Amino acid sequence: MVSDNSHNPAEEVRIGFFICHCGVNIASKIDVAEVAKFAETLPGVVVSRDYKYMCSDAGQDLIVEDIKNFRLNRIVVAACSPFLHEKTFRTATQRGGINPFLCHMVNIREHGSWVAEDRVTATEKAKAMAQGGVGRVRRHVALEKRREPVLQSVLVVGGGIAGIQAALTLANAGKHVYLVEREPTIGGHMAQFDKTFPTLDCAACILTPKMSEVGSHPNITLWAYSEVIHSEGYVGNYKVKVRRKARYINEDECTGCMECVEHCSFKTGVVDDEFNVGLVKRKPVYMSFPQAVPKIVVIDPLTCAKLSGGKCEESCIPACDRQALDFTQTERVEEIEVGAIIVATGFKTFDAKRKPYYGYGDFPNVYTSLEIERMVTSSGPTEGEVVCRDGRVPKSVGIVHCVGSRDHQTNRWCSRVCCMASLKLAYLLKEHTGAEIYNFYIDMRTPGKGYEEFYERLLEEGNHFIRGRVAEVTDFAMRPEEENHLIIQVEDTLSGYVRRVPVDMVVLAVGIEPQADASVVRRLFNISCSDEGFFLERHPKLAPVSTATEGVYLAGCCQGPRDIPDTVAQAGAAAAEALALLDPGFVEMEPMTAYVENELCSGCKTCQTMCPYGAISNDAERKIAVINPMLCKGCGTCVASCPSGAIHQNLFDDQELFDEIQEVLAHA
Amino acid sequence: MKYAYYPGCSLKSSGRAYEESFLAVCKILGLEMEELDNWNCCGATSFMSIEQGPAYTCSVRNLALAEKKNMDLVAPCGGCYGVLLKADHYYADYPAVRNSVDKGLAAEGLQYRRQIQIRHPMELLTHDPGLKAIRSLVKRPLKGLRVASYYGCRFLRPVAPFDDMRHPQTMDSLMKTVGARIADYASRGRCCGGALAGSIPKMAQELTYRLIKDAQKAEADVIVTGCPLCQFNLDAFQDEIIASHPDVKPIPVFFFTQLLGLALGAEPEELGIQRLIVPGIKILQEKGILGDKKADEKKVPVAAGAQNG
Amino acid sequence: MATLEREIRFESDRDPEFAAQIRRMPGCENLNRCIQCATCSGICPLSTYMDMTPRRVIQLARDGFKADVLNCNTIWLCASCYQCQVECPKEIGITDVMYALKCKAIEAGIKPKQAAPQTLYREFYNLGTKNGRISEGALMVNTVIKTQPARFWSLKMLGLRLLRTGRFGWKIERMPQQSVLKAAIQATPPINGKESS
Amino acid sequence: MPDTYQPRILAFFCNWCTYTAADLAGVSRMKYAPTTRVVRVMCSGRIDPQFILSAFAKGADGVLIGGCHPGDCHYLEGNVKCLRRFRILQRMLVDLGIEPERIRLEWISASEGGKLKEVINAMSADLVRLGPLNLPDALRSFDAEVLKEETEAEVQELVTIP
Repeated sequence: MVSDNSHNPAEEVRIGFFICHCGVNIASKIDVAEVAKFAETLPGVVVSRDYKYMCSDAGQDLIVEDIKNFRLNRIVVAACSPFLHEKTFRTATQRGGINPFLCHMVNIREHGSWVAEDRVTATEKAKAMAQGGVGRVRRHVALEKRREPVLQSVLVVGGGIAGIQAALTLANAGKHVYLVEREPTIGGHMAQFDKTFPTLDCAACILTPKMSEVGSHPNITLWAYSEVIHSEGYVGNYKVKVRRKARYINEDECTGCMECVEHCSFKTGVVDDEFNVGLVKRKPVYMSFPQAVPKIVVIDPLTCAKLSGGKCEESCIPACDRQALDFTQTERVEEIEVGAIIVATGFKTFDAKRKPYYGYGDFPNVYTSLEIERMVTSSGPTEGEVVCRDGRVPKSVGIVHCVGSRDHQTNRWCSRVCCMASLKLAYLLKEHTGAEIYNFYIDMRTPGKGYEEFYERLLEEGNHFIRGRVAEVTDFAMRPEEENHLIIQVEDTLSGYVRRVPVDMVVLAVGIEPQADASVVRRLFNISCSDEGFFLERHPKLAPVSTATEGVYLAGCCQGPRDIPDTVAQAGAAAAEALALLDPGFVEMEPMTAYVENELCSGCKTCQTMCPYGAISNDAERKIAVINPMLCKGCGTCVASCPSGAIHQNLFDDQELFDEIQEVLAHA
Repeated sequence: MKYAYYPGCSLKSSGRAYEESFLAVCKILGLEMEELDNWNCCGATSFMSIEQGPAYTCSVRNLALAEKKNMDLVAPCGGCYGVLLKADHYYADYPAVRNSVDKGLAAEGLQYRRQIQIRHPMELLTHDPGLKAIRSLVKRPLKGLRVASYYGCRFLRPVAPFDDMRHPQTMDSLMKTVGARIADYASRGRCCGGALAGSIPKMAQELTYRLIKDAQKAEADVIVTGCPLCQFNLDAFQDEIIASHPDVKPIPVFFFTQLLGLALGAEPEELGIQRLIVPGIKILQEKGILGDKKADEKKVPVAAGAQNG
Repeated sequence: MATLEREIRFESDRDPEFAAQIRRMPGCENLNRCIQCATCSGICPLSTYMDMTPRRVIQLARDGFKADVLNCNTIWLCASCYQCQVECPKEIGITDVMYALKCKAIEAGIKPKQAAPQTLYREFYNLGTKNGRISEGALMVNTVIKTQPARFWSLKMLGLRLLRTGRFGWKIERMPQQSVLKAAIQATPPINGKESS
Repeated sequence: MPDTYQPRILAFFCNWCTYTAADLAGVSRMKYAPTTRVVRVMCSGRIDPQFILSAFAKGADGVLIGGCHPGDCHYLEGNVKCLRRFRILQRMLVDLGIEPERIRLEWISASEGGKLKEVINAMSADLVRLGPLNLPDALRSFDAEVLKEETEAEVQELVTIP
């Protein structure tokens, strides 16, 4: 993709070298003036300057002016990471009147001053890096970005509140959205909640209208009970395969009347109801909850007597007056093309069994916070009645915060929502039972609008707050009044005493962790995970919903623990980023693609086997390789493999790299 | 203007000089103080610590007496002022207090409707005659005297009706008005420990030490205060404090009304200056505010521009 | 075993009604708001002498550990300077809580380890309610004799000075009509935070 | 050899994982030995064995290659291709008398700033122990173009081994 006005080898190379102080970020560890002086001695360097902030308007103008005044045709900027300001300085270079790709950045901050202990060696290292940059920039040639059309549709993966919000925002902006959800219904975790903190809005009341809107929106194709199985392509042009699992129900016919559920040959539930986190059993044919979207039943083939090959009365079939049951249904794979992808795959809660001394699974009256969410919901399995497993209404409840969180043995991070969720549950449990509520916390974290005020309200209402990480939940009584109770042993670090608090019910505020298959999903979309396993954003502050892969955005807890308001805001941001990508209708591609120097190509086809994108084909007539620049993503693997040296890569050509290697090592 | 004067117990004994000087100043400024008949102890911190019902009744009773006379109540003692003010507020804010107090007062045929104000001399003098009027009457400016105003707790806390709780200025303004220089120091509102002076003197003295030290670091010649308990605590135990903290020097602790009276031309004896434990006359003489006693007998007072009797 | 028992606090050590009682006392209604920031302990000029910091007293009081808070010396060392109260970010009447706890300790007949302040308050209360006014001389002599007999003689010089300057007398101060005050006090219902009151 | 001997490591870092990890190490202010000279490539699959030979010839005491973990490659499996070339090249260099510690391939993801620091420090310590590279005669007169021709067939043969 060498442009017409490419570098003329005969032209005299005139390099401008600019080194940034970055305030004291660089200048405190690197003698920038000395590096500038050194750079001036390098062949081709016409002007060399240091400046306080190169990225400032004044710093950029310095480059623009020097290009004009000194007839510069190459620019080297020694400053921060190119991830931050490469675009800034390329633009400045262009403003100066020369091709932006004649500018090269040397990263002396992230790779230099910030990791250096000693000023002298750091300065020497910076000189070497500067020399490397100057060495390679001599070989730079003018390049042009190319434009690619962007498909005007978006895939949203995950139908929780994040996916719902993103999908609606995009759909309302006129883009077509494919919303893919793994479960039989959208709604995600939020649909399982009773109230939302700190306003105590009814979760269903605020969520279900949005769910129905998704279900009926003309711009949204909703595929629940479906999973993305493959994704390929590039920004603006992704090809995605979605597996739509068999519901064994004709979706067009089912009205959600639930007659089939009623008439199932199993008279009661036979398997743990996932939506109610196992508090009750469900039948093989079921709907997760009455407001499910789509409002269609689903048959679980593993437990359905007919589908699992057992004997069955098949009483469900005649019960459906629309003949919607279809036991012959098989899964289908849909192929779609989208311009952008929003990943909103959510989280899972920490498995409380991993902390055995809290007794979950051993003591029947130890519950997880999610179980209590279902229990306090009036539409939940107990219709809002909070009872222990033996039917007693608890007189005292202990809520254990930070279960699995802030713990190097399990999850190191703070799950961020559990403090507030626990306060909400404390409020609801007190409201439902009048029980004494004990909160056991390490730190109370209430950073949000109205959150601290909610905490204060709970304090004032006489809930107990005991600061200390619970050591154990035990049924070993040391006092008569502890008999037949679960005893929570903890040091109240504020009163300075080890305390034993006997309660009827223990609630474990389980933390948020990445979905079990997060690493599969991330490979599907070619994105990274941070240490904990949450998807990695491009920049924690300035690109929080973008990923390293252009056109793939993040929303919600798949990127890290967050509450509903933050999730909705982030989903909106992800939708806005997708819109910004889609709306111009085209995208500019970096020019670092590979191309074949026809005269040198022997037609050996080695490169063809190397290219992961099938971008290289063989011109049978000319017996040479041909690279399709639309498909080439610029990895350079073919370049490295070409035995004839016939393949070049823009910006990373052999000679550029050989010179960089030589020069970066030249300074002793 | 007539005021209901509530001296409180201290102004009748350890704080006599405060009463003497305050009344002298009032006389010069034309403020009429009529001592309440049959007033009773405000209760201080003690009543509140023993029985809260009677504590509030005792406090509010005095307010009811003044209200009956339709006069604002003037309480020079910082302790009394704070206690009465708080009782007034809590009477308004807490039904439990109101219920108890009303029943108690009814036994004497009294009632309280919160129709009067509770005044402290510091604020009274600043507002009612006003600083301008005071300045015009100065006969003996306190020129060259560097004064550290010590406010203590009760004018400022828990409610501070007339000053900035964290950086009080009223007393400083009064002192400036009569020509003194101000020693600015941070401890001006810290507790002097007076409540413990009689029971755990060691702790009280540690607190007092810090105040004196801080004032002396600000190069104060004297300390002034508007509370008899503070004055007593700062004045009476300096021997013991200096014995354990030799880095402080003796410093006279005046009632602010004493220096005010002096500036307005009253004689030291009228103002009870001789009653200080750490003598205060000497520094006043050194600064030329008061003449040498012997010289005084020979000629007219030296105070600049002052004509005295 | 006995030492172990002292380390652990059981639920039976709590008086579940205690915090509610305190909260019904004037100025104490915000007790539960405490976020244990410890501004009170930091700002208190006397907290270094206290066996429990004010923060800890608040925590134990609102959790109902009555015996702990009524037996600590903190409440008696509080000099009522109100610094904690005005700086409390949650507007808890900490000084008022200390008053309430003092009253409760007296109600419970608790004699603190550091007895002097309670003795002084009692002397003061008795004198004040009996005569209607405080006779400072009598109060000081009584308190010093009862609480610091050894110091009595070392204060001799101060006493003489006070006598000489007229600041200290043996006269017993009295209201002209003490009976009215007595009647008022007798007619005053207690404020003790108990629900009936 | 002076006490202050600082080896020079030429580091080829892939843009998406290891270069980003090095940025993260910087942002996290992790201190490590000032021995590396980073050359950024888009993918570790771009690293031509000749680059490595060139680095040794031009004075590097060691060569460090950083790429994405297997399965994480931004370009699907460029890192695996890099690994294949690396194994062969390392064997070849050992035959030429270059110690195996002088060439190292590490998978360092974008979030592993700490690992990057550890690797650089460990490799620097190894190289200090080994001392400056005493370039074998076979490589002394290395010139990219010359070597390219000489080793082309050999390398080609090696890299196409399945």
